[in-house]
Amino acid sequence: MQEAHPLAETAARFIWWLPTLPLIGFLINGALALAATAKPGPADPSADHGHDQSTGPSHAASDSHAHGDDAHPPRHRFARAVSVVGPGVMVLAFGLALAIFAVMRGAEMHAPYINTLFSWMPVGDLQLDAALQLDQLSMVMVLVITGIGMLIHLFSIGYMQDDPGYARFFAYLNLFVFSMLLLVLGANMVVTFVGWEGVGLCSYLLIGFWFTEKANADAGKKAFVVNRIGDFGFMVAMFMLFANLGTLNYVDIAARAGQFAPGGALVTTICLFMLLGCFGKSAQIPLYTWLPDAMAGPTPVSALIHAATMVTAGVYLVARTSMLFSIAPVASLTVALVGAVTALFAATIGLKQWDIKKVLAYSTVSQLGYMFVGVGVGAYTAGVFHLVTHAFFKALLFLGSGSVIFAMHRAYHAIHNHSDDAQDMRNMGGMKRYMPVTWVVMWVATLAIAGIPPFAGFFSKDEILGQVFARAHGSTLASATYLGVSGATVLYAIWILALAAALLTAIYMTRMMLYTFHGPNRTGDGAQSHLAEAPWIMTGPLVVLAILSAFGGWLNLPETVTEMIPLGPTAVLEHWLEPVVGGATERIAAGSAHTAASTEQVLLGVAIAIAVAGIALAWTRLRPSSLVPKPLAEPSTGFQKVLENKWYVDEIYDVSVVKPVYATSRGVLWKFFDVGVIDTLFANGSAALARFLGWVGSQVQSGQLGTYAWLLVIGAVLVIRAFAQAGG
Amino acid sequence: MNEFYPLVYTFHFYLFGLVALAAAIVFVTRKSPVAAALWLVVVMTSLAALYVMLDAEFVAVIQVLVYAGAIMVVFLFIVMLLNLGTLSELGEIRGKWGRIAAALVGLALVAELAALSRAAYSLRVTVPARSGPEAIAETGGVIGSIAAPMFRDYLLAFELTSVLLLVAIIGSVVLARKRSEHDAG
Amino acid sequence: MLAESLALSAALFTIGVVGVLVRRNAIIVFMCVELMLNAVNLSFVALARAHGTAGQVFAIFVMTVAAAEAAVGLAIIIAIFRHVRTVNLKNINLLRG
Amino acid sequence: MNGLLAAVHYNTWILTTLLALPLAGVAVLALQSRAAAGADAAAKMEIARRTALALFVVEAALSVGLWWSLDYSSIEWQAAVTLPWIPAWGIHYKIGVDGIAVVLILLTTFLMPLTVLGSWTGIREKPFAFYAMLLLMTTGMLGVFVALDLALFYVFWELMLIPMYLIIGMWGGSRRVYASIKFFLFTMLGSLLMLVAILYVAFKTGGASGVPVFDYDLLASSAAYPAQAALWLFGAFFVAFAVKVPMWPLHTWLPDAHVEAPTGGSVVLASIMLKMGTFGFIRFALPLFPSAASDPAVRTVMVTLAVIGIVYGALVSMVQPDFKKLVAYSSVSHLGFVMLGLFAFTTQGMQGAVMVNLNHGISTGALFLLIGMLYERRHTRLFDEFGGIARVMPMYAVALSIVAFSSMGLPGTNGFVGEFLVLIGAFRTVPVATTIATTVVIIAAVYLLWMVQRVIYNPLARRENAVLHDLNWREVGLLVPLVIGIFWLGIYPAPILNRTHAAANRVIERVGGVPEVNPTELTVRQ
Repeated sequence: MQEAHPLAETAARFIWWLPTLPLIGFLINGALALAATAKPGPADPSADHGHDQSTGPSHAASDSHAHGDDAHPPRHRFARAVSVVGPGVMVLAFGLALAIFAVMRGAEMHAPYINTLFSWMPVGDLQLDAALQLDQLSMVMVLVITGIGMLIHLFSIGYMQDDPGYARFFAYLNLFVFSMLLLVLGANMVVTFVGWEGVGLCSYLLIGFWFTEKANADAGKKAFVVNRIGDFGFMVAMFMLFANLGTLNYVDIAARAGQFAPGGALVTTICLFMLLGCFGKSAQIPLYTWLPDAMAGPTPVSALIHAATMVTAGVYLVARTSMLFSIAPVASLTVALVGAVTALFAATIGLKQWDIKKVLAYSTVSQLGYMFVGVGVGAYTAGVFHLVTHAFFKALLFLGSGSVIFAMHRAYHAIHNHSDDAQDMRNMGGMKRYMPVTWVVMWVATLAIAGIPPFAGFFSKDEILGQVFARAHGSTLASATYLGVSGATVLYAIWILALAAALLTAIYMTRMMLYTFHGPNRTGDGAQSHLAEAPWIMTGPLVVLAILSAFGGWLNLPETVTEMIPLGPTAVLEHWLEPVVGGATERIAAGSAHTAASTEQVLLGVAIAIAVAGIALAWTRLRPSSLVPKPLAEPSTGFQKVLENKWYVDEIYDVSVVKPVYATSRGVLWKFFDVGVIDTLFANGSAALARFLGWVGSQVQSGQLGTYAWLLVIGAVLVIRAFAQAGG
Repeated sequence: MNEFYPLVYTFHFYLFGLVALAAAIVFVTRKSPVAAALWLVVVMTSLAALYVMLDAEFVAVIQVLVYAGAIMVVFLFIVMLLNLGTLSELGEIRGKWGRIAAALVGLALVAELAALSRAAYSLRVTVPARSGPEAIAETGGVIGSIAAPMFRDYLLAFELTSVLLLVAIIGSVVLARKRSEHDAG
Repeated sequence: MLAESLALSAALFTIGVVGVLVRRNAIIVFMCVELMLNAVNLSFVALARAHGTAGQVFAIFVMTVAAAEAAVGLAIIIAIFRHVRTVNLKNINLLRG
Repeated sequence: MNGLLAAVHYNTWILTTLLALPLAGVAVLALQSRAAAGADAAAKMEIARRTALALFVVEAALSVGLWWSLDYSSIEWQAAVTLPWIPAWGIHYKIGVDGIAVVLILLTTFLMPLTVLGSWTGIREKPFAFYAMLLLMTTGMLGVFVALDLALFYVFWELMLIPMYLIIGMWGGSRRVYASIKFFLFTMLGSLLMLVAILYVAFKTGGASGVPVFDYDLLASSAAYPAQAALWLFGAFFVAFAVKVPMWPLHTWLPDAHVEAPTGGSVVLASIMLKMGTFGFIRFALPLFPSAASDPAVRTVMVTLAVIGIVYGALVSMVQPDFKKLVAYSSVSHLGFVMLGLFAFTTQGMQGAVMVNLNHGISTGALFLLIGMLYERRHTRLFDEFGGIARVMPMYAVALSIVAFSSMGLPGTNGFVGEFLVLIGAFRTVPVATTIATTVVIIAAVYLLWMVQRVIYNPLARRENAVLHDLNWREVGLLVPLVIGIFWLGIYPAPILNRTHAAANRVIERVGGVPEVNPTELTVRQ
């Protein structure tokens, strides 16, 4: 029996309430959602008809059908209860998370706190428990999930208020939070996997929330399937770990990771399979295509799932299994390289998107790439830091865009315009006049993501860039060989890619702000007068997030900065995460000295310069006044067209993978092999043969006694012959 | 063949045997059913004589009574009844190839039967031949020697035979009954 | 005389068989079958000398069965003849299913 | 509970009672059918289905005690009974169960009442005969699970075949004759070969005594055939069981049989009857011929066929335009997992295989019931005819989604536990094949999500679909136990796993596998 964990008798023992609270919310809201669909009475078909109207396919083009067709569709029957339960459980969970956090800060904690609930799969030497694990890393994630989740739940009260699926929406959202908490709190890979797939499920359900539109259902399905490609990798990684280490508990994996030869093929293979999972969930090349499509879901979903939490699960997992990645340099370099390429690639697409949410989606893909660069080069703290700040400002950006879309839609709705796209920036412009709060907070987020000091994004992004540079100068990564190229070269390439991505980020974000909020309004004369700021329940969370985006950087101020300007304590997050990822970071850094202070200052300067340059470039070169509304826009040509069509990646996948698999399954396997070969040739063929033999036999049965006699006699002769032979 | 048979016995045995064989060949080649039936009667009678010579007097008597008498009379009766006495169609006997094939099959059969008979003959002499009045008296007389196994060892078969005969009687009556117009067909 | 008896039996039996094969008159075919039965009876009786009187018992059983068979068979022939007005087997194929 | 069961000598009579009760039910239905000869069709249906339901509920209630009354850690047969049947031929009425059998028995008794409820309104013609067939089949199926005498086993094996043949042939769809004969021929082909093999082993083991030996334990303990003979014998059993599994390429009877069978028939066929094949491997083919089963070449063939079945079934499933056919092909894929788990020869693989069996029984049974509900409303099963149904049938949509996610192995549902255990167990011994099999998690998502989408999502374009009624209480009531089962087995499968552990290990030890690998002994392979 181990000695009691310092957290054993504290509030941390209620940790299982964290996921349980949203689960309860899900059950209640789910029950309410189903109860609401129960028909008022069998003799009242009109009530049913009215219900249908509100989700009719006629207005399922986009977010817009959050708000009914008719003048004012009745609110959800249980709207009040749902509004209390849905966000209420999140408030409670956040409160509990804060309480546990407070306990943890006070406790001296070196080993994770494991809370075993029950034995899940006890099979021989595989003894899987349903167990939760609390350590500093999961605590950070829990705070982000419950905190931002709570804000987004509150925002949704306003955003989804007129939707007939109000209760269903909150049920799914609660279920998502439950899964996400399970993901980050799992004490073994399988519990994590439950959450991992659970968030995928919720993502699927929420993307396809307005399911009567085929495009939405398709997008949900695509998200789930692409995620499953990643899950395949995750599963194989688990199998390999179990086959070789005999355990799937993180604690035991960490203890036995020493059995692997550092840099060996086995651990590298395991890490690469795990990476496949991370790339799927976190939308990295080659599995990123689902995320832009996922914007079909309601905007709060995009903010919570497809920006702040779920898509960062891959980053979390790499940090969680840093004990493996840190001894597999090739895998780590793959993480970083794919992250850097994705960051740049997605940023180029972001440059030419017109749908405001699509811009943000590609931006998310790009920023996730950044995080992977961070965890890839062994700067796990930096990666997680960027994860946190990104959660702040990207959630803010999405909610802000949601606020804009909400306004646009209301305006269109007021004049019964159902043909124009409420998400297309060409239909916006000059929104700052109508939505000042949204405008301000969106700029805060834009500056944060672009990397302008002192906003949050600047510190986290700079941290990653600095670490890449430092690793190139001395680490196990730099001394490794990656596909015949020296690790240091690869790291420099990553650094340059990341810098280029930073430049593009500043450009496309400024472009988005310019087209949306500045210049003349292009919404149309009638709708223009109906544009208005969102209600306080929506702007409130925006403001909170704006504050976090502005000051989130204080979580982990770099030494270089605090030396120059005493802003506050240095590297809080790094110290906090030290017990979890410190060892792994050390192993990769291999004890090499920090970069010289002067170099760091130069790097800092470069980063700022690039961000400013990007904004300036966009500000001076782009002319929002020259834009025309979408219907009048000329089709783009050349390279712009390639970007606008996202490098045709979807089309390439479709032609190279989807169609061939489908055609082979249908044409070869089913129609040819199953129906043709097995059935026709073997099954029916043998039946036909039997029938033929039967026909031959029946010809003998002529009914002619003489024939029978002949056969009888010949048979008798033969039988006697056989007997004679046998007898003598 | 170690047994000794008097010449007169052997002579008669061969005589009746050859008669039976010849009559059988004649029987099978007759076109007229009436002639065939009469030649068959000759075969059967010859066989009855052989039975006597083979110490089966009772069987011989039955042979004459039942076979040559009753059964063949029934055959002739049917021929008369159906008025087939003069019927002699050209296609009534199979063609050349049919006959050749039948001959071949017959040859094969007779060869096999001969082989089997030889085999059976070699198994012989487990029980000494019991001929002569003494032997017969010993086993309870001509009838008794048959009656004993028939009513002891083969009682069940005997009883079943009686049932069979009953069924045959009923069956033949039913089959040969002239149907009324209504249930014809 | 056993060998001769068996040889004769075999010959008569074969004649009966060939008769069944070549003749098409139902009644003659029938008589051929009777001949075959008689041939078998001869074997029974001849072997009875060597193996005990059970063979004679069988011969009697055979006759009984032959009698029954003749009765039923001829009745069938009558029935068929009424139906198709012939006893030529070539024209009778009532067994055809 | 245990005390009560012991007090009534539960273990001594329960198995025989479970076998006899359905037979008695057949007699009851026969009498009722006579008594109700003059009644109209509706009244007949009412009498028949109520009787059947009552009988199956009693059967299920009786069987529940098996959960507690047995000693699952023992490797002895539980609740065993041995009586002479045809002693001259060495045939006995010998029955008994182990953990694996009990789990499948409970699955059977649990699903049969639901099957009756699922056929509640669908079977209007000859209701007495239909339910009598179900009862008869139940005896056959339970008999297969409990028989410990090969002759007895064969009798039960055939007993379950004929009612199913009649159910498809009499209450099936338009091509029912073709489907039923195909079903019959495929399964008959296999079982006749098995009969030959059974007779061979019986007489071979009986040896000089001249009395054949059909006793399972004697055969298993004395099984020593020449290597060549063992391969042939295993092959004969293999064909019989592989047809039932069904293993690729002997699977083509399944889609036809399913499409033509009535709902109740499909449920029983998929949920229970397909388990016979894999159960046969566990109970008979592996322990009786361990040398052949563990032959590397045989194993390679088995694992290859299993993996082909897994991938092939999923891919073909993906392109089906018919709801039922899709589910039928997905069964080929799922049962492939079972075979993979069995031939992994690890405890996780074996117990995972049992779990997949169970899960497939629940999930696919539920899917067929759901298909039946839709079919009764729309009289079609083509995906093109549906779409957007979630709007008018939200309860149905919820149920279909849950079942579909269970079928694709979403963690938290039963499907995951089985699939995961099979794969993690199989990876230890056949890593490459397992990796290929794992790709099916992707394909399964494709075909099941697409299925869900085409039925309940997408625009509600068809007028006929817009007026559909949501599930009624009977339908909800019959789905609820299945949904509970899905989550129970997904979240807390430990009770089942504990019960199948000893039985699984016995089979693995028999074939020379490695049931327990001590982690500390594992050396890292580089």
